[in-house]
Amino acid sequence: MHIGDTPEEAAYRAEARAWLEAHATRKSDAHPGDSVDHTRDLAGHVQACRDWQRVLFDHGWAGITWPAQYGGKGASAIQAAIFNEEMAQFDVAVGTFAVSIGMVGPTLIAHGTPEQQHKHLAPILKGEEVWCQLFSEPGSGSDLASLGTRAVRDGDDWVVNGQKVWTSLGQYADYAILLARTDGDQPKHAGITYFILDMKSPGIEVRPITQITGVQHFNETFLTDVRIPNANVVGGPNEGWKVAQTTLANERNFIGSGGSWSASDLVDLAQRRGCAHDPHVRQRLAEAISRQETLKYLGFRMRTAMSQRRMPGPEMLTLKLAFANHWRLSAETAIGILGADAMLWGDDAADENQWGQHLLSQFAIRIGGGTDEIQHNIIAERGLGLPREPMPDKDLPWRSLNRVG
Amino acid sequence: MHIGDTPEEAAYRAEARAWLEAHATRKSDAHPGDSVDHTRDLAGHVQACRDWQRVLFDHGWAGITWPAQYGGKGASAIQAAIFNEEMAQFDVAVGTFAVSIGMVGPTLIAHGTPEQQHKHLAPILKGEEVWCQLFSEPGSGSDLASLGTRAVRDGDDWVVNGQKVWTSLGQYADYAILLARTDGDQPKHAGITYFILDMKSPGIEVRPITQITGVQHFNETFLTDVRIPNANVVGGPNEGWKVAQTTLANERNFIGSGGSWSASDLVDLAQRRGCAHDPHVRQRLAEAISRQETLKYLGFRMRTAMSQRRMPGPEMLTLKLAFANHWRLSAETAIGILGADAMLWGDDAADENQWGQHLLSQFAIRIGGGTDEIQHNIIAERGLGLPREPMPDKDLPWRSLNRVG
Amino acid sequence: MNFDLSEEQQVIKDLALQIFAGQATVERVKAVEKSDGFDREMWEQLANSGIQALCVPEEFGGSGFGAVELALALMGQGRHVAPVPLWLSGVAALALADFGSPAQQAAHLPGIATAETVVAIALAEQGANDVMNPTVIGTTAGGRVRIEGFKPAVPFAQHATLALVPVMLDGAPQVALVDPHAAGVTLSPVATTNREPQAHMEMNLDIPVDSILGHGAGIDGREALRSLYEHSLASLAAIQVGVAEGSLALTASHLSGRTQFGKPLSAFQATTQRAADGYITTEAMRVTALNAAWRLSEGFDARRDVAVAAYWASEGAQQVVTAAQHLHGGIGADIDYPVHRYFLWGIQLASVLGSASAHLSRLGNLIART
Amino acid sequence: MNFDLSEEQQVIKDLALQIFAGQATVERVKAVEKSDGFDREMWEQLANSGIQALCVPEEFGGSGFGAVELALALMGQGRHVAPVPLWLSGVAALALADFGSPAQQAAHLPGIATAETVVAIALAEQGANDVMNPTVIGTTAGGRVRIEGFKPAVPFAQHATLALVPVMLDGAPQVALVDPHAAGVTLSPVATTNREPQAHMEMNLDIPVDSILGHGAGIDGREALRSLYEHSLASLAAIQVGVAEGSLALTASHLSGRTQFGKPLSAFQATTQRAADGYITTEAMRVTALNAAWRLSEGFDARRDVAVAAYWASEGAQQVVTAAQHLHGGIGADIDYPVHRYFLWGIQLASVLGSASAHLSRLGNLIART
Repeated sequence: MHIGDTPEEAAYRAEARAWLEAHATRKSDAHPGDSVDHTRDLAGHVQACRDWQRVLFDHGWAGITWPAQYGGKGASAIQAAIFNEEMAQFDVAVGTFAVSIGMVGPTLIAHGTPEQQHKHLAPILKGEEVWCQLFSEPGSGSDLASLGTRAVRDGDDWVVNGQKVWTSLGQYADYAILLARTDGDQPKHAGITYFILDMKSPGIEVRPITQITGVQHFNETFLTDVRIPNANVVGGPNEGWKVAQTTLANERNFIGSGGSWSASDLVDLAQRRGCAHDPHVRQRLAEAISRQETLKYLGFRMRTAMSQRRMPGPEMLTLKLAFANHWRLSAETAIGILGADAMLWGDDAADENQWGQHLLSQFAIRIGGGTDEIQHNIIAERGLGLPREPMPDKDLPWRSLNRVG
Repeated sequence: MHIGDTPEEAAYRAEARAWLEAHATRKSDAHPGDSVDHTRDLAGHVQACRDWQRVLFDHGWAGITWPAQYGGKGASAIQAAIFNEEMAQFDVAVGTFAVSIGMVGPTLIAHGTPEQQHKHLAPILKGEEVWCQLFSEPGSGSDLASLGTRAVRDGDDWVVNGQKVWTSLGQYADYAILLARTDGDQPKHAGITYFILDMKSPGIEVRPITQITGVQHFNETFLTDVRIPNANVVGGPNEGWKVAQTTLANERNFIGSGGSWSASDLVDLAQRRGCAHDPHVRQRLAEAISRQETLKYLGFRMRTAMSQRRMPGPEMLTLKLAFANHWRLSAETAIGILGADAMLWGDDAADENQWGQHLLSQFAIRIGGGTDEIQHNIIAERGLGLPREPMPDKDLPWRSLNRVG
Repeated sequence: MNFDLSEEQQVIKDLALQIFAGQATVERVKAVEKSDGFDREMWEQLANSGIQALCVPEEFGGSGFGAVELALALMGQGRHVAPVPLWLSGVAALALADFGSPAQQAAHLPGIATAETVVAIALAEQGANDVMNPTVIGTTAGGRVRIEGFKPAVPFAQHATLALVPVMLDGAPQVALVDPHAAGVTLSPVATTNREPQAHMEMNLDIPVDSILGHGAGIDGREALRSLYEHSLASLAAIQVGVAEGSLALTASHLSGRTQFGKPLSAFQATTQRAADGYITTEAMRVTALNAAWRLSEGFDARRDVAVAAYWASEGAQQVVTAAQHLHGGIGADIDYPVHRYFLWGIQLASVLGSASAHLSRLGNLIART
Repeated sequence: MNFDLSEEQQVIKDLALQIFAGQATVERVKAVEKSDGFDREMWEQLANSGIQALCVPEEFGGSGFGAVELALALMGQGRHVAPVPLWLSGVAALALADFGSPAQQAAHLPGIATAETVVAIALAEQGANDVMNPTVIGTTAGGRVRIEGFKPAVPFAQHATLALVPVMLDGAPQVALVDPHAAGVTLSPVATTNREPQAHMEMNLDIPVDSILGHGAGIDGREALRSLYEHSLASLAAIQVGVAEGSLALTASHLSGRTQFGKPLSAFQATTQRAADGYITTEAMRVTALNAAWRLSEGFDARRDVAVAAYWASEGAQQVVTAAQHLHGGIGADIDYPVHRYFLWGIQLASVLGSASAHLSRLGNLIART
């Protein structure tokens, strides 16, 4: 047990910091966050992310944990975390590659064909390919495996029809990972195939959804007779559920370790608002610090496991829930500190409306990668050894299920 | 809408208060509560309750809401509440008749035969009959209808065999209300009969349970070939479930409107301990006051409905849950105020250990009359109109159920 | 002791609910949000049924009702998140009726009753938000009062023809009646969380001394301000009851209608227990809000009652609308679906009301004093 | 950065857990509760495996481990609610090793290592419970120290042969080493919530000046007391992790085993979601307790880390054991069933630790200073 940088890790951190100082601007009051704000200029933000990813690649900081054979650095999860901790202090744009690097890459490395890996992994690291995820459907929700988008084999192609929703950045994506039903006579988990989809294919329509936050980060995606070459199947026909698990586990870990804002922002807010000495506010700040420290050590434990190439166990599932909880409570604390000013929105709101955005973002965090409730169920099962909740429909043919469109 | 005493109610309150002043001692530092403490001398407490009930009866204050034909005063739920509010300020013993007056009486009035009513109602009001409730079984819990104690018809009698648990004051009771299975081929709710049981009958063994509070308020009751005359069936053979609903609704209302201690006791504790000006303690006290005010007005609303002879609707179910919640949080606040002194127990504890007892009593309150979880389900169904939770075993013959215990 | 509504109260409640249910359709509310945030057509409909006139005394064309009846109407508004400045009219009517000079009553109450007068009340202060110690300064000089100061985020200020502004007049709190469009008042409309029209009010103007509420009528300015504040809190608490109710109704229908894992969502206790918690909280909000309104309407000391109601309205509503929003899953985030509006209203009203913690502190001070 | 236990740490953890699991059977614990509350047979078994010697330096017959290894052993104790004064021995060993004079080390550490010495630490104060400002007064006079004062509810005082008592010595905090059975010490055994043996300690005695911890060794008495306090909090936090774990394990087995409405209780999400919440809280307790112990063992400033761990240990454990007790339904109230013991331990240890609110306040002060 060693909770802190070893000498080697400290050296790596210093190296990362020095490189960042040379290639980016440290955050400051003048540069509080992403220089291109994704809530105001999403297209500009996406381009900025592509540019920065290229810089990372060119200087050997892309794909830190990916094996060298795929263009990565073959380093540990701890080294990646160190680099990300340092990078979080700089004004650079990164969010766009969450799906590409955080989910698609690990999935292709684990399940892709050599051709798929060759074609996509390097371009992803270079910032050339933005990916989106076509998993959720209007009727599926937490019950992802009930999805109904169909893919039918036709010669060397598959022909896809259906509707997806909650497609992050679908309007900017070059490629998508897609789950579709390829055998409706199997139980729902057994008839799904995992595809790589070129988003320039004919028959794809992407319609932005205006979210409660005012941003159009998500989209509905309509697929009409979209053709996908058979070579784009990942992991074999009807084997998609297993492949998707790799993607989803990476999504959860990504969300749980996410968030570039911290409890010290809250302390700062309270100080600026002159209420850091109010005993009730102080107590909320102390709670925020307590939660954040917990996230930090839960994160350390997860990265320890990943560095040992152990799969994060049930105790790791707590991280995402604890993170979502911290997010919600901290946003509520901020709203309380802002008082009547919390009524303001957009340009009129304090601190570029970051607190209002935080408050509203809680819902996406609490849903993405599996809802709070689903996470609780998994914890009950894997952490406490309770029997798995009986799911009456899990062995029935998908075709016979009573679904809602 | 009139939230407070009308002139008539104020007069009734004054009359009650004057009578109480003449017949009982007002609580004070010298007489903090029940003069015979049920946690120390349960037998003495039961006798004190019998004596006080007789005094109430002799002076026309027993059975305030019961119809006059049954020896009651035919008055409203509001008048009863006014009397109880006033009585709570006096050092008198009352708890023992909770089952007899609060649950058995209303059930016999609604479902009993004239003979049953004649035999029991007046003696109950006079303090001559202490009753206990033989409903729960070790294997039944929240699923009360799964009970397995059998009653078999034999001539003019029924012969009962089985085991009951959580029998309040079973060791002091003269009579019991008993639920037993009389037809195992019916679905579980349909084969139950509701009996009056003379606790002096041969074959009854009552074994006290030492509770976490250190008190032996509850018992296990073993029934071996106990004979009950058929005349003691309430509401007809196999009709017991419906009858029991009357008993249970009264139990819930009783618990929800119960509790003779108030948030002002907490304020008093904080003042005595010199921490009433600690802002964090102050905040907890204010929360306690807020919860208590809520209970007060929820109670007013319930009594308004009862005075109009309306059955308390779904909004009334909230009262018991809110009460249990208030009980728990207030006890935790007290423990926090006591600090290290909260470690002490029994005679060594502060304030005659009332705070420790409160803390531990929460569990009985949260179970009695239906667990928190069951109450939530009922609220979801009746208050929010959500469909009833599917219960796969509800139409199966009781005999075929996979039971435990 | 009677917690039931009177027949008259039941009629008012039903009538208001019926108008809001009919007028505040999702489509209408959405359209109003995109324009100026004030549904004047609905405002007309309400006026036709006498809703704005509820609390105006009969001699000025109203019905002479009080805080309870206003609260019942506002619960209906909250239930349908209807974008009209009803609580402002109602509270202003009560303030003028209770504290206004005869001239002020004659000048303003008839317009409130007909709904031609649209009212703003400038309660919020920057920073500590201590309503009873206004930061707007009034100085009397020669029959006129100089008003100087800033009020942030005044609801409906840009639409109002009358603003009630707490001022510290020569060192003592008073309420000034200000024309928000007079020279010397600068209104800067601001965007708000729930799209309610609000404007910052910068004031630097002279008003006649008889524009101070109750001028010449021998009233206690501090009491007038306290009453204005307490009626405002009780009214906002009533709207919150409706908001919580409405968000739960949408949630119940979502949980019943959506199937997951072969069962409706309502078959998963994780969802239903949470919704039931919301119901319990809403009932706590309801009984405490009604009690506060009743105490105010009877003229009793209602400080404790208002603080309790405001605490529940702030803390409780946030809990309920947050749970409702979460239980809607992804669809809650889509602004084409109405539940987000309840979330935004619940959060916004909690900010107008003041934090739960602040109300507990006030209550704690009241406890310590007794 | 490595959160994994070392091989040695894993061995210690497994060994301790094995002894507690074998010795602290429900029957044994029940029997000990009915006698004097101290399981001396288990104490012997632990000594045979060197558990009390863990933190004693090697030259005094121990293994020279630190706070992390002690915490791992204590988690095992909490897991089985074993009635032995292990944390007191462990913390005293660390205090003597870090701050004791050579003579004090030689006098006390070998006995701690063999478990013949039973230790009491008199942390609690009446009222505000500000450990760093002891109310017991020490006055130096001619090579002796007069100790006067009262310590409530000192754990295991009646069984102890050595008591560590925080004193305000001539105006500065110090730790005194006192024989709890010396003339001038009056022990009044008291009943406690979790049946742990405790006694009030009334002191009015002279001790030699070299019974002040670190006498002549040039230590800072305030730092010695702070270290004693922080190690105590970290140790109690570790026991709480075990208590929470144990209560959840019983709960999981109850939920899996008991059938209601034709299904095991675990098929009702209302129960499983609650239990899962307990698991999450327990993991928060675990990582913060381990971190606090690690920071202490490295000699780093651990004020913030200990406050965070103590907050979780107090607040979190109460939540977990309360949920566990409730989820057991009626059976939880029956003292023949073991779950109530976890509830009582959880509550009791939270009181020893100090309230969650107090730890947040300390943390708040640390934040304000940075």
